[in-house]
Amino acid sequence: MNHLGTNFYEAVSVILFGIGFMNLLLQNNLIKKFIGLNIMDTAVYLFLAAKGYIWGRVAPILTDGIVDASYYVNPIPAGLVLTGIVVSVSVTAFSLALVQRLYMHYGTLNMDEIMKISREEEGE
Amino acid sequence: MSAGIQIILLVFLVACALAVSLTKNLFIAVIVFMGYSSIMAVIWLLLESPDLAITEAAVGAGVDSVLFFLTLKKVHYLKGTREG
Amino acid sequence: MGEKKSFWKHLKAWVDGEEVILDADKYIVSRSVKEKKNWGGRYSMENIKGNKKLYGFLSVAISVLFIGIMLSVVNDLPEFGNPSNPANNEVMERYLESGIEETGAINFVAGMILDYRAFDTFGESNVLFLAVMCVVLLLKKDKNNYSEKEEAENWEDDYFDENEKRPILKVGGKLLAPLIILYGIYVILNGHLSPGGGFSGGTIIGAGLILYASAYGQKKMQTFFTFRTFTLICVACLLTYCACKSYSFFTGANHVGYEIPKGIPGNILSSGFILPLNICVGLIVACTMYGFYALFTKGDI
Amino acid sequence: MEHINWIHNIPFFSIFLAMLCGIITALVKNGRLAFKIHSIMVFIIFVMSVILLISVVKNNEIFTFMMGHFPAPWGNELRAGPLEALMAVTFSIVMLLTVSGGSEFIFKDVVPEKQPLYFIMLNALFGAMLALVYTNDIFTAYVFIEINTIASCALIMAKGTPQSMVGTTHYLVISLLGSGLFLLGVCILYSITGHLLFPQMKEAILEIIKTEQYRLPLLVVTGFMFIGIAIKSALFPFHSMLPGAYHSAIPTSSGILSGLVLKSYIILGIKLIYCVFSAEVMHTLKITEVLFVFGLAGMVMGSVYAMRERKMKRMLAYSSVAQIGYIYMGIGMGSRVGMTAACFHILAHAITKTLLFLCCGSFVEDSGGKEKIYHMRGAALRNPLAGIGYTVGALSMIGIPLLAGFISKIYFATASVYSSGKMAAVLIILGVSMVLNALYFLPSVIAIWTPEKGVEMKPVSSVSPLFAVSIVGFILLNFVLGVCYRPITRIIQMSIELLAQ
Repeated sequence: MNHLGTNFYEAVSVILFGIGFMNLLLQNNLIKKFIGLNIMDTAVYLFLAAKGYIWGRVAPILTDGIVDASYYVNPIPAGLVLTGIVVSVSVTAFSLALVQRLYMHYGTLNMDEIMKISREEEGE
Repeated sequence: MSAGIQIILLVFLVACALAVSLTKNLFIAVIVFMGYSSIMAVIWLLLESPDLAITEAAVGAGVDSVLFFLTLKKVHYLKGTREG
Repeated sequence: MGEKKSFWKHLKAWVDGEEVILDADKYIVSRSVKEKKNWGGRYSMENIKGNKKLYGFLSVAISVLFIGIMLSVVNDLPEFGNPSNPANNEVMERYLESGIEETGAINFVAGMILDYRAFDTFGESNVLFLAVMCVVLLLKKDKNNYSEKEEAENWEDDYFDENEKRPILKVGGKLLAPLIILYGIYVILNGHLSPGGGFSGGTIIGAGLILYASAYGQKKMQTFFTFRTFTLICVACLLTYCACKSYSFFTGANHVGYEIPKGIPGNILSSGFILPLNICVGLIVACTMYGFYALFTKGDI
Repeated sequence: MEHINWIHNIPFFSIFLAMLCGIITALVKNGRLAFKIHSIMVFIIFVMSVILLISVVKNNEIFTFMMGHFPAPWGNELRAGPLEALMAVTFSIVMLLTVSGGSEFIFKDVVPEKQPLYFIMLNALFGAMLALVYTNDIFTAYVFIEINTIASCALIMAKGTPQSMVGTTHYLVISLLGSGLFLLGVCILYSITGHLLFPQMKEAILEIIKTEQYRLPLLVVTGFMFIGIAIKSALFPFHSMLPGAYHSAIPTSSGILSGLVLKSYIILGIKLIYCVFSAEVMHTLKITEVLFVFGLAGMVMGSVYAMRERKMKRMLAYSSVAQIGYIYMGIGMGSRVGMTAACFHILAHAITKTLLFLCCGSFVEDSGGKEKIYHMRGAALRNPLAGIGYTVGALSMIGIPLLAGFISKIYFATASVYSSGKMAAVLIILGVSMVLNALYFLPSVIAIWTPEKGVEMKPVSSVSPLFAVSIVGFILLNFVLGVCYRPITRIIQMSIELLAQ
C-alpha cells in the first residue's frame, strides 16, 4: 500500500498540525501560541473534511431530485467539522479574554515572563 | 476540479502557516492567519462541503480576526491607537 | 560528617513534625537550597524550559517525529476520494437515501447534525453558551478587574465614537449592516434547503452587528441590546432547543408521542424541528458573537 | 403510550436536567439561589442514579438508550450499566458534599455578581461529566470533553486573582493539546472504521486486526487517543498543569477538579478500552504496558515532587498525580482484577482528595491566607473538625486499615499476583510509594496538630453547619468504603464482566 501521493490532503493537514504543534510549544508569545492552536485545529478539520470527499461526486444537497447515495459526497465529516469549528471559535474567544486579563495585570504577553513575575509575587 | 489548483492552494496554506510561525510582528501574523482561513474556506468549497466553506469564511476570516484585532488593541500593540 | 549531621537534623525535624520545632525559618531556607542542588538541575520541567536551546531542540524533535509518524500513517490510510473506503458505508447511505423522507431536509448535512446526531449539536451550542459566560466571568467589570488606565481609555474611545466624523465607516455601516444582517437571516431560514444554517447565518448576523457597533459606538447599540436582552435571548433560545430536543429524544427512545409533521421537502416551512432549531442556534450565535465583541472592547454589553 | 421503561430514561434525564439547570441559572442574579438550584438538581440526580444502580445490579444488564428516532449506527446513543451507574452515584454524592461544604469559599472568594456564573459552570461541568460517563458515541465524547475543559478552566479562574489566571492559561493550553490529539485520533479512527458509535467501531477494529490492513494507523490512533486522555487526566509526564491550577483556585474547585474531572476522563478511557478497542487488542498493541510503566513512574515521581513542596495545596496536587499513577497502573495490569482495583481507587480517591482539599482550604482561611505547611502549625486545634477530616484523609491516602485507601492498595497487591511478570514491579513500587506517601502526609498531619510555641490556640467558634455536615459525610463515606467494601467491589467486578462481553 502506498497512498502518500494520492492522500496529499491528509499529508498537508498532518504537516499543518505539526507546524501548529511546534508553534504551541516554541512560541512564548501567548497570541501566537493561540494562533498555533487554531492552526492545529483547522488542520484536523481539513483532515476530516478530506476524508469525506469522493471523486466526481457533488455536495450533499439535493440536486435535480436525485436520491442516490452514489451521487453525493459523505455528509458525516462535514457535520462533525461544523461542530468542531464552533468549539474552536469558543475556545479562541475564551483564550483571548484570558490574554487580556493577563496583560492587564502583568503588562506583557510573554508566557515565561508572566510565569516568572507570578512566581516572584507568590514569594518564592 | 483540477489537481493543479488544489496543490497550489495547499502549498499556499503551508506557506501561510509557516509565515505565521516565523513573523515577529503580531499584526502581520493575524493578517496572515486571516488569509489562511480564507484559503481554507476555498479548499473546503473544492472538497464539496459548502456548509463548511461558508462557516469558515464567516468565522475564521471574520469573527476570529476581529477578536484577535480587538485583543491586539487592548494590549496596546496596534500602531495609531495607543502606545504600549 | 556534615552530611550525616544534616541528615540527623532532617530526621529529628521530621519526627518533631517537620519545621515545627527549632530554627524553622533557617531550616526551610537551608533545605530548599540543598534540594535545589540535588534535584532541580535534572528533573524539574522549569529548568528544562529555562534551557532555551535544549527545550527548542526537544520541541522541534518531537514535532518532526510526530510529522514523520503521521506521514507514514497517512501512507497507510484509505485512499483519498475512493468510493469504496470504509467511511463510505451504510451509515452514509442511509443519511443520503432516506434523509429526505426521515428528516425532511434537503441539505443532508443540516438533517444529519440537527436530527440524526442532534445530541452532539446540543453539546456544541452549550459550548458556545459556556464560552460566552466564561468571557463574561473574565472581562465584565468588577473589583478584581478594574484599572484606572483602562477606564480612561474606554472613556476616550467613547468620546471619539461620539465626536469623530468617520464618514466612510458610518455611511458604509449604515448601508452594509442591514444587508449583511438580511443575508444572515436568509442563510438561517434556508438552512435546511441550501448551504449554511444556524451557525454560519448567526455568525454573519453577528458580523453585521459588530460592523454597526464599531461605526456608531456601543452607546447606540445599548439602546436596544443590553446585557439583560442578551441573556434573555440566549436562555430562551437554549431552552427552546433543549425542550425540542428533549421531546424528540424522549419520544424517539420510548416509541411514543406524535410525529412532527415534516411538510413537503423543499418548502421553507418543512422538515419538522430543523427550522426552529436553526433559528434558535442562529440567534444564540449572533448574540454570542456580538457579546464577544462588546465584552472585548468595553468589558460590558 | 403502552409501555415506557422509566428507569432506562434516567441517564438522559440526568444529563438534560443538569444542562437545563445550567441554562436557567443564567437568569438568576443571586448566588445563594443558584446554589440552592444546584444542590436540588444534584440531589435529584443522586436519587435517580441510586435507583438506576439498584435496577441494573438487580437485572445484571447493560442497556443502550436511543437519543432520537434512529437506531444505533445512525443516531446517538447512551449506554448505562453498573459501572456507569456507580460512577454517576459517586459523582453526584461527591459533588453534593463538596459544593455544600465549600459553599462558604465560593461566597467569599467569588465576586458577588459573578457567583451565579460559577454555578452555571458547575452545573454544566456536572452534566458534561455525566455525559462522558454515559456516552456510547465517540464524537459526543469529544464535544463533552470540550465542555468539561471550558467549564473546569472557568472554575479555576473564578477567583479572579492574577495567579489563578496564570494557572488557567497553563491548564487551558495543555488541555487543548490533549483534546486536539484526541480529535485527531477520532478522525483517523473514523476514516478506518467508518463508524462513530462504540459497538460498531469494535466490530470494525476486530476485523482490522484479523485482516492486518490498517494495523499501523490503528496502533497510532490508539496511542494518540490514550496520550490525549492521559494529558487530560494528568498522568505523570503531563502533570505540569495541576499544581499551579489547583494552588490558585478556590478549594471547592480544586476538590472537584482533582476528585471528579480527572476521573471522568479516566472512565472514558476505561470505556474505550473495553467497548472500542477491546482488552485483547489493547494487549496485542502493547498499549497497556505503556500505561503501566507511566503509571508506575507517576506513583513515584508524584510523591517525590510532593515531598519537595512546602505549600499544602501544591502538595495535594502532586499527591493527585501519584494517585492517578495508581489508577493507570491498575488499568495497565491488563487483567480484570487490576481494572477492579483501579475502579475502586477512583472511588476512594474521589472521596478522599476532595475531603483533603476542603480541609486544607479551611486551614488556609483560618491562618489568614498563608499557605505553607509551616504556617499551619496548630491549625487543627483552631478548627478541630477540619483537622480530623484532614487526618482521616491523609491516613486513608497512606493506606491505614479501616479506611478506603487501604482497600484499594490491597486490591492492587492482589491484582499483581494475577498479572505475570509485573508482580515484583507492582509490589516494590507499591511499597515505596506507600512509604513516600507517609513521608509527606505525616509531617503535615503532625504539623497541624502541634501548636505554635507561645501562641494559644482557640477553636474557631463559627464552623458553618454545611461545612460540618459535608466533612462528617466524607469521613463516614471513607469508613464505609473501608469497611463494607464487598458490595461495591462486587458491583465493579460484575460491571467489568458485562463491559468485556
